[in-house]
Amino acid sequence: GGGGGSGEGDTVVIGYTGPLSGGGAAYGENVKIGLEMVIDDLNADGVEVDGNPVTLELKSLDDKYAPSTAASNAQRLADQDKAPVVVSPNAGAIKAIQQINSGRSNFLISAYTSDPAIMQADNPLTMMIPPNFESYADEFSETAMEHGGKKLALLGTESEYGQQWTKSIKDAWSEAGGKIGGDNSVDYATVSDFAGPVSKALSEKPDAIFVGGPSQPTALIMEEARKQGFKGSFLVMDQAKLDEMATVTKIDNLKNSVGVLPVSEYEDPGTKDFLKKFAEKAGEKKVPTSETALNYQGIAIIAKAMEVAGTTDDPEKIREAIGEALPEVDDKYKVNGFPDEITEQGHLLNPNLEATFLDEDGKYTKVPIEQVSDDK
Amino acid sequence: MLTLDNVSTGYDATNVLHGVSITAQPGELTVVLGANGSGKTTLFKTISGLMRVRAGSIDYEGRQLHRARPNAIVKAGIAHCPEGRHLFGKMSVEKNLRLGSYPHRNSSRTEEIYAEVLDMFPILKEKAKQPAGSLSGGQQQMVAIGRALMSDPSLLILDEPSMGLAPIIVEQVLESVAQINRNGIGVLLSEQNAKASLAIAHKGYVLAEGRIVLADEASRLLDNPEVQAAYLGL
Amino acid sequence: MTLLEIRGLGKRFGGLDAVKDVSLDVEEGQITAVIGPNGAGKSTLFNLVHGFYRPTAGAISFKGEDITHSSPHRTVAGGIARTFQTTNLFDDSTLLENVLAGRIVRSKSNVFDAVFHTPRHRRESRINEDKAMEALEFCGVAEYRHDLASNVPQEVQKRTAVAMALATEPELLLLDEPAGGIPEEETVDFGNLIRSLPQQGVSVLLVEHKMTMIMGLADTILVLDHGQKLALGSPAEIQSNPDVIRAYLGSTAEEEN
Amino acid sequence: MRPTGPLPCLQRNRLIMTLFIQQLFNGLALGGVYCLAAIGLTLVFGVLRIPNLAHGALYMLGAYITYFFLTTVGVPYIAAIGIAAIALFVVGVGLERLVFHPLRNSPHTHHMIAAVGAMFFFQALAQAIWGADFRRMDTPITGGLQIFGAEISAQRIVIIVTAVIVLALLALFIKRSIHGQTIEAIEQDRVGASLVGINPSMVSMLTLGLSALLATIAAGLVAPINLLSPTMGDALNLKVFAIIILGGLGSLPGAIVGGFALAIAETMTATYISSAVGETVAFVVLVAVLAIKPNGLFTKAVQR
Amino acid sequence: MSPMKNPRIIGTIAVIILLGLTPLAFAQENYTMRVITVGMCAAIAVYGLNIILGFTGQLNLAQGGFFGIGAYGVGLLTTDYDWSFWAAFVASVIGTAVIGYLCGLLALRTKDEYFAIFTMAIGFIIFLVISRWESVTHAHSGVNNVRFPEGGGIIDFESPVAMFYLVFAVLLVCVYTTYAIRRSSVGRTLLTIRTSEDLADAIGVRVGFSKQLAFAASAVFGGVGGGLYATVVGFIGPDSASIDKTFEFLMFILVGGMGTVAGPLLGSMIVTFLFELFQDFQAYRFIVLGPIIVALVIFAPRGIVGYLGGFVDKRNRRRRSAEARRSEHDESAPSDSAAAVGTNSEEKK
Ligand SMILES: Nc1ncnc2c1ncn2[C@@H]1O[C@H](COP(=O)(O)OP(=O)(O)OP(=O)(O)O)[C@@H](O)[C@H]1O
Ligand SMILES: Nc1ncnc2c1ncn2[C@@H]1O[C@H](COP(=O)(O)OP(=O)(O)OP(=O)(O)O)[C@@H](O)[C@H]1O
Ligand SMILES: CC(C)C[C@H](N)C(=O)O
Ligand SMILES: [Mg+2]
Ligand SMILES: [Mg+2]
Repeated sequence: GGGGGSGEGDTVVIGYTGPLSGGGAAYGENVKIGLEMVIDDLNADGVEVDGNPVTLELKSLDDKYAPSTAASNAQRLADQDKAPVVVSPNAGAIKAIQQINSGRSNFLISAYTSDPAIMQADNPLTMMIPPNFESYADEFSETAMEHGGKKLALLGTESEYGQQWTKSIKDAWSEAGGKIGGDNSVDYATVSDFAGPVSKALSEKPDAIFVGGPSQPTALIMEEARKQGFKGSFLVMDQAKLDEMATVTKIDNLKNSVGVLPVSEYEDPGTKDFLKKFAEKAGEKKVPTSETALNYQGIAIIAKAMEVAGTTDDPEKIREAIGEALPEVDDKYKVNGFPDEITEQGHLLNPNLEATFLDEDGKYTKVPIEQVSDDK
Repeated sequence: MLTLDNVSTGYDATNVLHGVSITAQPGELTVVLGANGSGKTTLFKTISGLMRVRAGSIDYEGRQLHRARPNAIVKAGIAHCPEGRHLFGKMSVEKNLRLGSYPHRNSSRTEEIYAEVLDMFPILKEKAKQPAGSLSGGQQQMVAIGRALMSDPSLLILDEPSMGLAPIIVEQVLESVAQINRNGIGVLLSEQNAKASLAIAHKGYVLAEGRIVLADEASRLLDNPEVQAAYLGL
Repeated sequence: MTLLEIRGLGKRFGGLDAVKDVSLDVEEGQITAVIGPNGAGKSTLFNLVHGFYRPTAGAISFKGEDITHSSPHRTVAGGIARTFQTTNLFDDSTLLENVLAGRIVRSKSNVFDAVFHTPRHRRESRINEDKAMEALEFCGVAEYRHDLASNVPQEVQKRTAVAMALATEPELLLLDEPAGGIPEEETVDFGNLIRSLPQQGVSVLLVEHKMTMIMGLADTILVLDHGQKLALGSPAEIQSNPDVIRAYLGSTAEEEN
Repeated sequence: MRPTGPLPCLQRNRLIMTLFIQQLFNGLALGGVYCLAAIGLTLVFGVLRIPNLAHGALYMLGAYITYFFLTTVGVPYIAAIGIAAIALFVVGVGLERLVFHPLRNSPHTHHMIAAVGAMFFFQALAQAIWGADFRRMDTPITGGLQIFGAEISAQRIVIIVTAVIVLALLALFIKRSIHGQTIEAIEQDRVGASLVGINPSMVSMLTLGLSALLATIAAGLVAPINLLSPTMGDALNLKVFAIIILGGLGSLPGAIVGGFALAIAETMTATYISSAVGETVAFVVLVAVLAIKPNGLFTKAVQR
Repeated sequence: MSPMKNPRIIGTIAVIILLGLTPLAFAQENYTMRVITVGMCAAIAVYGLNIILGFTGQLNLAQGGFFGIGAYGVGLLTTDYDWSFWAAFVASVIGTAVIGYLCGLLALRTKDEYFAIFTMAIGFIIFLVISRWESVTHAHSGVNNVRFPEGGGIIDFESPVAMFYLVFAVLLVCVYTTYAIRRSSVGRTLLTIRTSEDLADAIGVRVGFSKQLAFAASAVFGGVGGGLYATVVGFIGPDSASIDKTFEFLMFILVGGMGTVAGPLLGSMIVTFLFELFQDFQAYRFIVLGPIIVALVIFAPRGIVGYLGGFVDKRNRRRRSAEARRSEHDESAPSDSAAAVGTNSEEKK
């Protein structure tokens, strides 16, 4: 950990490159809030590495969602700010950063994506935070089929991530004996009016629709589908959060949907406090999402791993220490399905993963999820 | 009356006009002579506001014009038919002409002048609906003169109006200019054909390298041996 | 020998016959003039010969070869150059660069020659510079060669336009009002320049409204009116032709004599 | 649960018909959105020939200011649009003064890049003020119509109707009124325009102001069917350029036809081929049309 | 004047030498090396834009698309098809040339604004194809682990310095080609088209054909830049073909100076570093950068090189035209009869 000690001890920079402007800015901001919160909390509690007090400092750069910019940023954070860890919240960017993070430059990627492709790169310095999205497909299909019927329409977003999701839902649905209409995926960010794509999806008279992209446009699509008379159930991709969607559309439009569990529904030891702090920081109106919560958790884990490894500037050692550090993390940092193991490839796993079903009464029912392996 | 007092102006760093002073009496026809590049066009552009006055002043009927924009100057009654025409190539001849009346667009005189212009250049009647850019060079020159007239000016600046016109039309144009002038409109003219222009003018100036070197009654200039040698080919 | 042969040439724009059934022979070593009222079709005729416009009727041949439908760059390569009615130069280039542009059509070297600086390229560059200077000197504007085209007086521009056309090594030069904008009294020198062209092996087809100049220069004059031939003959014949006087010359005709 | 057995032939035909009609109306509504967004741009690009790539950003800013007055201040919908339109008029005038006026004698390239700079600025500004989160704007225009079994919301009908009316009025204005002609005159010859007494600066200023104002009206009407975000203008930007080029620069009827044609082509290919093709089709149509008619469909009559 | 005395050439050479020496200072700074190397890849594409836009005056907005084709050609061939870098590079450059030529065939039927928007549409279609044709391009997943150039056991291109010099060498070729074109009749041909197509036509320039070649050449440069970019960054996504790339290139060329030899290089480097410099302001950097871009365009409309070169040219011209005039007047007997014409009013009186 370079960055010259300021009396108290060393300053360690936690690097972050994410979309802070452009279409993904809201998403990138959510991640950033989590990082700011955890660094404030950690500094307040005090981090001690190898007997020295360490101050953490967040340094954020904007990559506008462009992988090559993200890689430049990461390189800069590692080179100039000596950041041992760089957080990146999207699969494309992570893949680009994986080209440079082990070898000449060494730094740990704190990877916030549920795309298992990043684990298949066998990068020794990647820590993947969220659950593998492929885990959801089976239970989502089962639940939706139960509440709707056998015929599925696909209406996810056209991002890389959306495409991967669509693929995995497709497989799971057919395996469960369902029928699938054509793929109506559209790019949520460039569509001016969702009515057309929704009409098309509905023309196949589906019993269930797979949707998902950023929460707000996803909510709009569901609203449009309900308006056009759709009565079946929704499968909602993990990028969209049901509670966040409820801020732009009536909850009635969202009912009968299976999706990821809202942060507020978690029962981890630190969740309540986290919610309170979040409201203080971001305002009552803003809904905390897993972008914020999981990254909050993630950096807490890395900080503990630094303590365990006794180093702030050797990413390999820090990575190795994560497994050992997990059980030692203070309860207050356990907020969103805290993991109890890290796989060999670097994936944090929580044994009791749960999703949710929003029923006709507007109540969240938990749906246990069985996790799948990251290998293809 | 138009008065230029010690006007200097130019392009980039260099001045083209050096302290030019001239006057044009209302209703009179004033001609400016000078060799190629002596600054006639620059002088006219300065009067009509297309170029910034660097020193000196311009006064028209009691109004200071040397800071005014071209559109204000047209409104004040000075119309400029420029070298190079500057027509609206894709618009019809009629629209070009009618845009000429823009400063007084609601005036009842518009139709009257429009008819006069078509009288002066009958060919334009035939071409009224054609894009100005498709006209022959000479026809375009007629549109340019007509457009300037459409603003119902009290002073008309004509920069080489006969350029590119057939001899017979040159004659007609100079005749028309004289006619316009007889109708009470002041004219400031530069013309290749010095003899013919001096013949219809009241007063003349000779410009050389951006300075006025001679100023006199037109008839006296016609008799001036220096002028005869330089501009009248005698 | 007949250099350029125009037979029954016609061009319609919409409902208008800009040029109609025009025939003309341009003889080698001569200056042939085309005159006529504004809109008579003179510039259109030039545009047809040069390949800018496609004729709607008739045929054109140059040195016995049919060029009716040839495109401008072929025509220029074949030996016909032109200038435009409104002076047309590359304004933000120097005069030398302008005239060098006229050499393009005679240049054989390509990008590879330029990149590898081949002997051919070097030889050609030298020849081009020489020819361009020659043309500038011939037109009497060599001293301005390093000035920007937009900064020189009109007459120099007009002369440069001629130099640029000459740099393409034409056998026939089409001049559309080359002396437009030059005071009549000053056109004598310009006339001399044009008169010297045939001795250099360049025949001339000329449009001009300045009668003093035309009458002194032309060997043959074609008079157009409404796109059609009104008269064809020597200057003396034309000057006294009552039709021409009525349609075109007006009273100036008498004055001149 | 609905019956899942094979549908009787008749009923299937009706379903196919309904889908077609529904998508036709969806296409029309989308066309309305495109046209509305294109209106301001047609003035500035089609007539003044300034490729204002910041147009989408003005549209976005218009939406946010409408949202601000509607939600934060609490004025009624129509009034909020009105106030925002006036505010954007000022922004448009400022843009002309500060960016396009100094560039009046420069080639398009300069305008384009300067406009990109302005677009970056507006987006960053909006994000600084309103944050990156999506916002939703509510509209008092609710309900909808059922036409041959197709659902179409009242808001979308308002969009279609407004688009056609505003474009038609604008066409009339340009063709008939002397003010419209002054805009054309300036594009064709600035010097000539000032010599006939037009003040080119003033007209350019008003034109840009007007275009920003129209963009705001468009945004105020369209935003309720989608979301507000600092980048909401991006999606429309390129398409809108395609539309007015397709119709023929300066041709307002062309802009109407182009807008609706592209929108319907887009909806229909998305329905009957695939959504990826639907997204591309607008540009493919543009390329195909220009390859055949290099000056657009409705080249101005005078250009001949 | 001998090239060695021309301040513009001296300036250009100085910039190039300086650039060539940067690895000495920054070899250990991966970040700086990366930014410079990526910037040079962009500069190569910008040299292409310089040919079609700077020299020929046609606003080609498909350059980002061609860059993307080059990048994806190398990316896909070296990964999915396991070609060697060099084979893939050559193939994708040829591919870009063919696609560029065909696009030019269509695009050049249009003019001015139509051409600009037409090419923008082409660029956007290329982008859409890359980002949607999943089975071939992997769409948004991008292409991972693009191969390094094979050094044949002599050079190890995995070293950033070696990679730097590879790109640098290609860049040098571009600069020299630009210089050679500019000085030759080929450059003159393109410049005449830029100023006036009609006039160019009149002096026998094959306008259509020349534009066609210029367009294809510009696409090729785009492909070369893209191909190198792919191997430099190792991972490429659809953003490498986006319309934003085109506008970035435009910004580079405008800031550097259109139609100049050193402009594209200087512009690319300066703007790239300007953007990196302002990274610290994150989302708010464009509140400052936007106006800076506008100001650059307004106050240095001919770009940095154009701006500096303007002084040099003017001084040169003044000196040379004075010289020309002097020598002309010294020679008492100018060549030909008519040439003795005094164009100076003084002499005439
Ligand atoms: N745009 C310009 N930039 C620089 N110098 C110019 C410009 N226009 C004209 N000049 C110069 O200014 C001087 C005066 O030109 P001006 O056109 O006023 O002369 P003129 O008397 O009208 O000549 P002509 O009879 O050729 O029309 C000339 O030396 C000319 O070279
Ligand atoms: N592109 C065109 N479209 C329509 N009409 C045209 C076009 N070009 C020329 N004309 C018409 O054809 C006629 C002949 O024009 P042209 O330019 O050949 O005349 P000109 O003899 O050169 O006249 P001037 O002496 O005035 O230059 C004119 O009436 C003109 O309006
Ligand atoms: C929901 C997020 C984990 C998805 C993110 N946009 C990604 O690319 O991986
Ligand atoms: Mg003049
Ligand atoms: Mg003519």
